[in-house]
Amino acid sequence: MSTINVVRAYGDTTGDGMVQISFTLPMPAGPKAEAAAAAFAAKMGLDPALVVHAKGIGPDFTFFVVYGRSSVVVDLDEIVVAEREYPLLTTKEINLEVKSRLKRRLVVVGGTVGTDAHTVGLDAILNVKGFAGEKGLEHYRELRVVNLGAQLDAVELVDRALRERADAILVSQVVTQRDAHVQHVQEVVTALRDRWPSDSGRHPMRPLLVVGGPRFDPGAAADLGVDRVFTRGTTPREVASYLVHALSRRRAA
Amino acid sequence: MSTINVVRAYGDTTGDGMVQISFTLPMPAGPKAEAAAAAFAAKMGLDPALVVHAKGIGPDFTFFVVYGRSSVVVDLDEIVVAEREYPLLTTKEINLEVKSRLKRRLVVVGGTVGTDAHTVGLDAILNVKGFAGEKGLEHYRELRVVNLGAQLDAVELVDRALRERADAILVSQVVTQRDAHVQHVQEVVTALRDRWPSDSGRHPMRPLLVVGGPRFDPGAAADLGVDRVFTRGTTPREVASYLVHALSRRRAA
Amino acid sequence: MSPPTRRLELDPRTVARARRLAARAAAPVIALARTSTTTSVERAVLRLAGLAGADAEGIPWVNRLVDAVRADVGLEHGVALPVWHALAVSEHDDLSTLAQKAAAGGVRFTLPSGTYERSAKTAARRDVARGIATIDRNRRSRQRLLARLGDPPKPWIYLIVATGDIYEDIPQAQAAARGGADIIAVIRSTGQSLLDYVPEGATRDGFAGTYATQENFRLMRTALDEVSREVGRYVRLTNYASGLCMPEIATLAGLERLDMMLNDCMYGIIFRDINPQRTFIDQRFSRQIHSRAGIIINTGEDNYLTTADAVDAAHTVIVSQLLNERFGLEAGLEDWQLGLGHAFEINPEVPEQFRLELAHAQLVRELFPNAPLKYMPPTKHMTGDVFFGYLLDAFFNLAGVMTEQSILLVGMMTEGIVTPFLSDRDLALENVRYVRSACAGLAEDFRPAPDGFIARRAEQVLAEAVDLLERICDESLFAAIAKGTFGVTKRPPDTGKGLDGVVTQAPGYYNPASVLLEGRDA
Amino acid sequence: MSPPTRRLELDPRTVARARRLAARAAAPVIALARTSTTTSVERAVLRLAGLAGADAEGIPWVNRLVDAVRADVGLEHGVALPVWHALAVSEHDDLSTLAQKAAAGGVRFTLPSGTYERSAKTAARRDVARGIATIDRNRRSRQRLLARLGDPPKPWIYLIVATGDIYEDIPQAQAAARGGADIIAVIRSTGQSLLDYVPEGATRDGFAGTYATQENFRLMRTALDEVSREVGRYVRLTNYASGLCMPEIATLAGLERLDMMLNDCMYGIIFRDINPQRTFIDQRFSRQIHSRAGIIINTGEDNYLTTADAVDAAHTVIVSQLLNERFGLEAGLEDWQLGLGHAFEINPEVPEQFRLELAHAQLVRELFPNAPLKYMPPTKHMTGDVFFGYLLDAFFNLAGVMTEQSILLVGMMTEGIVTPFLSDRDLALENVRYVRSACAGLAEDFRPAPDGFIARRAEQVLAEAVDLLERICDESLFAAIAKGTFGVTKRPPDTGKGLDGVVTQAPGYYNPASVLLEGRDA
Ligand code: B12
Ligand code: B12
Ligand SMILES: Cc1ncc(COP(=O)(O)O)c(C=O)c1O
Ligand SMILES: Cc1ncc(COP(=O)(O)O)c(C=O)c1O
Repeated sequence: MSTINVVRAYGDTTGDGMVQISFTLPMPAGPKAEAAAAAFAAKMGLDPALVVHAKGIGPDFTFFVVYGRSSVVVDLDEIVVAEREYPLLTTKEINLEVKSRLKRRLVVVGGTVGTDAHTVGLDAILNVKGFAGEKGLEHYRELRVVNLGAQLDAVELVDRALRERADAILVSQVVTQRDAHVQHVQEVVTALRDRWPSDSGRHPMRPLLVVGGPRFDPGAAADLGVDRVFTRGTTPREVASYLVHALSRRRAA
Repeated sequence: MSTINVVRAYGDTTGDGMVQISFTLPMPAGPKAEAAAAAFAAKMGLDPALVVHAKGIGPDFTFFVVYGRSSVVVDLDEIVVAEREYPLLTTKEINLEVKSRLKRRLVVVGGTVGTDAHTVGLDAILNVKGFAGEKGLEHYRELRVVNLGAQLDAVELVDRALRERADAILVSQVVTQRDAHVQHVQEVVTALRDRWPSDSGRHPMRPLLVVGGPRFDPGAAADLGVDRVFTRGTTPREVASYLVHALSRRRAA
Repeated sequence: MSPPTRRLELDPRTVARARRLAARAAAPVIALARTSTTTSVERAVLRLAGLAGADAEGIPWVNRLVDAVRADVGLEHGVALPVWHALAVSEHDDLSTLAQKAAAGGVRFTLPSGTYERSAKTAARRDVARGIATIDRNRRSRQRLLARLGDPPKPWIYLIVATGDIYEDIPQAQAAARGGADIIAVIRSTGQSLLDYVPEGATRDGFAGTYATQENFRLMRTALDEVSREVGRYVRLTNYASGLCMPEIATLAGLERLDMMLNDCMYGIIFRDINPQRTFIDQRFSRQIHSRAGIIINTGEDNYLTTADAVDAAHTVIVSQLLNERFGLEAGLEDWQLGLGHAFEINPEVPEQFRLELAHAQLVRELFPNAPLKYMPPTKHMTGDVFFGYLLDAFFNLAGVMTEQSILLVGMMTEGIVTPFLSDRDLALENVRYVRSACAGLAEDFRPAPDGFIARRAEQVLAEAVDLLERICDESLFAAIAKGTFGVTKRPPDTGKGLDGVVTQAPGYYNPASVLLEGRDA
Repeated sequence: MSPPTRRLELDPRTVARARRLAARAAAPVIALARTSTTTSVERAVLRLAGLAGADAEGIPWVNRLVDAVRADVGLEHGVALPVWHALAVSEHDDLSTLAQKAAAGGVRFTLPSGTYERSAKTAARRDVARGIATIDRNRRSRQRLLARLGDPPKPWIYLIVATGDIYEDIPQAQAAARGGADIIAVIRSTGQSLLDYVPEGATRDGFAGTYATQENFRLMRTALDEVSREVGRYVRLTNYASGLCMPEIATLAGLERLDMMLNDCMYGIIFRDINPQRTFIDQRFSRQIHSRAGIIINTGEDNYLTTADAVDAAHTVIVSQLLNERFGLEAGLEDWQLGLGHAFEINPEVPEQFRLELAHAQLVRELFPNAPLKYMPPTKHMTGDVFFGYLLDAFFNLAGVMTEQSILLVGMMTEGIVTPFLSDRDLALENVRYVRSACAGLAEDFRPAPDGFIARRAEQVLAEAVDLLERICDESLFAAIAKGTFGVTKRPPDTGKGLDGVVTQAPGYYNPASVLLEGRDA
């Protein structure tokens, strides 16, 4: 294969494949633990695997730092990047698009579902204040934003969206321990399905379901059963541009 | 297999398999690079692989930190540890052993070969001052230590050992970049072979060849063609105990 | 410990003025709290009297009983009179059988009067006194253990465990203690503070934290007593009171000899959308318990800086600390129990960031010289760059040492990623151990120029705090909270969770616990 | 930059005394250096005259020619007279043809006298003057570039590249410069300092470092000029002179516009077992070149603390710095060219380690207020724990900022493991960038108590330095070195590599370079 399109890890020389790893094994420190750590690193593909640090944590655990050469080669031609599938529009363009296509203000209902009380991320997208120098969705003349805050019950969120005749539901999930974020999203998906049984031509149309949070897998929209996933560093304009794009595609369909 | 004897990495819950890795890829920062990093981590067996940090280093490189779950399981029954093959003796015992078996002082010639100028490690083993609270080999009444310092030519070292009728040659190698340590050890091995062609019953007997340094693979003695490898944290008493043990086994043979 | 060094020349008159203003702003709220009760306060009374356990659905008997009483006679007179009257007139000799019967709808509660009332009061007081006696006993054994095992020197190293599973928490807490932690805090499951009851038993199913239950408290305290003996110093245990069950959790903490409790007069309002009135009433009772139990409280001002900017909002931290101090003292806490919170949350890219942090930390230190300040590490600006995060935590530790903070909550390099790994905690301890040892006496060499950058910044923040307090006095604390003064989060007085649990005391309201805690029983 | 703040009340009389003693101890050594020459000094003369290149085996023509001359007439009179005489009387009009012929044994060298001698001198001086003119030109263009691109503020960030391959070094150096490095040092291959010749051409085969060759110098300086324009500040280039070819490498540095050179009066002796006399003679000539070239030297006291204990041997660093200063000034260097070295090498487990480092760093700062001190990071106590290593490097950076050091060699978290990765360097820059920005003015708040821990420690170290200098004056510097005074390594005056290259000047010894450098040509 052409060497242009494959990459290896780079320590200080092209192709040296050097990587650093650290991990804890549930066993007491000592030669046996170090050998186990070396074996662990070897199984991760490091050869040679240099156990450069081993520290006992209490009587039952040992922490390791290992450096080594990884044979892993990534073929860049095989990398599929979640390219932005929509054009990034300016505030002006976004307002214009909404006006011309929807002929009314686009309604967004947002909140953090379940026990998750983190609102900073959602507020960064919704509030006028915005994020990274960009104003939030509230700032767009043609967007009506209903920010319900945190700790929402999924069903209540969906019902509220129904009442507000929302075009999109924005859900934020920041706590991911034990896949809390996935479970909470599932609750919303189910609630949506109850209200809009797949085949129903019910009006208003089912709102778009957009989820976001720092630890979502950007490619997981389909698996989650949502329309779009946004992850760390998202800016309000990206979200607004996406909404315009997705909704107009829908009407087209 | 019995769960008692296998271990996984431990983050904060038994069996969660969490590990941290960091590496650099020779490509500009961006979504493509992050996807490549995720793929890299996946190939190292992380699933899920969370790219938590990506930082461009100049226009051509990106550094990544990835957390993820490794499926690697290490079977402790398969771990062979380089157990100490000799008993750890006290200063007294060592002196006694030498006296009773050799009936003369045991001669040790030590140095750092080739371009390597690091002497602290070797001095830690040889000099009276010693290491980690243990006095060095010079301190043993029944040992005669010739410390030749650093940057020795392999052939000169071996000839000197011959002249001193040395029982053991101690070689330190600290610089390992581009396997410098391995090459330097090879030079000594070759020089020894020239003086003592394998089958020759020549007297004095071929001295033991003992190498040490922080980055040697403890299990590599055979491959290197040396009698013993010592690595990070070695103490003088371990070395002295080994010498007594190995030499008496030899005479026995 | 010896009084902290003064490094700023704060104007004592300004400081006194700030305290007067805080007292004035707090007064109406205190009045409200004195004349109201809540479902959770009443449930706490029953817990003190020994009512424990839950029904098949896991709803505690205290909830069942209080609900039954409320249905029949309301809570305006408190739960004690109707309950102990029922015990007296009926045949069920103990609270739990009464509760079960009541839950099944088999009891009609009435308000006693005359001699019935007097004997109900006596009986209630007698039973509740047992609970308080347990709290007193625990306080004494803490003193004994501190004397025998030794009380670690300040700053105390405070570490969090948060696996969600008490049986994973325990080994991690013990490892942390062996590694040098002086205080272990068991973070609660994300949802708990919104539950209007306290779960029962040992739990393994929390999200990003472990449920606060009496049994989990007991298990962890026992485990820490064990490791305390091993490491030869008393390792303190912390949990979280804030939430809809503040009074009850405070009570359970006293009953199981916890040593510190997160307990803030406004945290639940701002970060959990709990009704302001409910929170202010509950915090008062729970602090009366803490006061009796000799528990140190930790307040939550640090959290404001995660939603507000740490430079712009620095003065809101000071204002809140003065209010927490006021509410705390009024509830009977002493200075040594006021673990006021603040944090190292300025964006590391701000020029002179570290000196700004020193200015803030030193200001708090000098405003509250006798309080065991709880200093929180960077969180908001911790990213996935764990190396830089580890460095930032070291500078936090350094600021803590240089400004003589009392409690250092050591930061985790994975703050921006996951709840801490076992190894993160060990690395964090290595970090703080180095800073404390290598810089042991550095505070001696830290002498901000009298009119320099640090001194001027501290003065400015104090001045802004005084201005804000004045505005609060004019418009009322409730109005200020409604306007989003704290943590840029707006919370009107009549919204939020738990308002339905608030009850105004009727004349003749009787609460044996308050009577005993306030020493009105003489 | 403005003169550093005084934080210690050092007794000026003690300081003056220390300098007097250093001068006395250095005097005999300087006398030796003035009256001796070495093969490398003579080769440097030929390089200045423009002789470059090497034969088939890669042995430079300068070596061939000097060896040939030595074989015929010895070096007591210097290489210039016989060589330019040969040029005059023979037909070969240039040095390299002469060298080739001589290497082939086709030339008999003789010492000219009378008019021959005078014309040989003139010719030699004329040719050598060209080389010196190049050095002067480079110095002027450095000035121009500094003026145009801008000279970064102190402390300068100093980073090392060490791949062994100049073509890997270049992109890494450029990345480092983009990341904020003000100075790039290309570490040499482990073996080079023991080679008695300077390799030729671009090289890719170094061990743990890249060969210092004229071509490598040129390639890297060109690459840095390019990136300097890009980043809008002049990025300095450093290499290593110490070793058997000190005078020649110093010369090449001048010819290729390097900006700094590692150049110590004793490093080669102690850490490379190079003969003491050889080293003292070579360092003098090489420093005369550096002086002329406007190159800043870096001395190597930091290395002592890797073989000796950083607390016990702190005073040996001071003594060595005073000697390096003395030798440097005598050779014509000015204060702004004396990048005296010291280091942060105290075991982090020593209580008050950081404050001890502050005491040492502050002492050096105040003893040499006008020298661009080179402060080295922790190395010996860096282990495989890269997280802790990253933290320790941050405290080194902090000490550098608090004590106003001039050149910070930023540490690498992998110091204990491998030569730096590209990412280590970037993380190191992130580390120092934070410390410089967040603590920008912190030095203003660092005021050691007049009679406190830091002040007392600094006084003690200075006192120990004075005592040691007295002993050295009594027994001679050579004797002190032989006893292992520096870096606990014993180096007798008549052992070590390169002694055979030392030659005592005969009356009539002529060295056109020295004549020009010392301005004796007028
Ligand atoms: C601020 C904060 C808090 C504040 C929250 C205040 C508030 N009102 O939001 C307080 C102090 C209250 C808090 C409490 C807790 N927290 Co918290 N907290 C954080 C912290 C420090 C910063 C999060 C943040 O504000 N980031 C800044 C925003 C702008 O970034 P963001 O959220 O990623 O959002 C961006 C993108 O993700 C995206 N995005 C996010 N949401 C959405 C939604 C949509 C629709 C779109 C399009 C985009 C989008 O756009 C945003 C802008 O780019 C993080 C640690 C960290 N450094 O990340 C921990 C953290 C998130 N908290 C954590 C935990 C566990 C808790 C607690 C549960 C701990 C406890 N038991 O006490 C509690 C309880 C919270 C609860 N019940 O949910 C953990 C979560 C661990 C995990 N991975 O599961 C973290 C990671 C800390 C840790 N390492 O333990 N926390
Ligand atoms: C001290 C030191 C120096 C000193 C050496 C002084 C001296 N006289 O020894 C000085 C400053 C001169 C130096 C110079 C260089 N150094 Co150096 N140096 C170190 C340093 C900081 C500490 C090494 C040390 O003393 N460790 C303490 C001893 C006690 O530990 P130890 O060597 O592991 O020895 C123990 C065991 O290994 C074992 N052992 C060791 N040898 C033997 C032998 C026997 C027979 C036995 C039984 C046991 C044994 O027992 C010892 C006690 O337990 C390391 C970084 C680090 N923190 O490790 C870099 C390091 C070793 N140096 C390094 C380099 C590259 C150099 C240079 C080449 C850089 C340059 N180009 O300028 C130069 C040139 C050196 C040369 N020509 O070889 C690299 C090597 C990288 C690599 N893996 O290849 C390191 C790792 C730094 C780095 N990350 O770049 N160095
Ligand atoms: C004062 C206070 N109370 C409670 C908590 C935790 O509350 P919850 O358990 O609702 O997350 C915190 C968390 O930081 C706090 O600061
Ligand atoms: C003054 C000085 N010269 C030279 C060197 C490098 O020498 P070598 O290239 O022989 O390793 C150092 C290394 O630290 C040094 O400090």
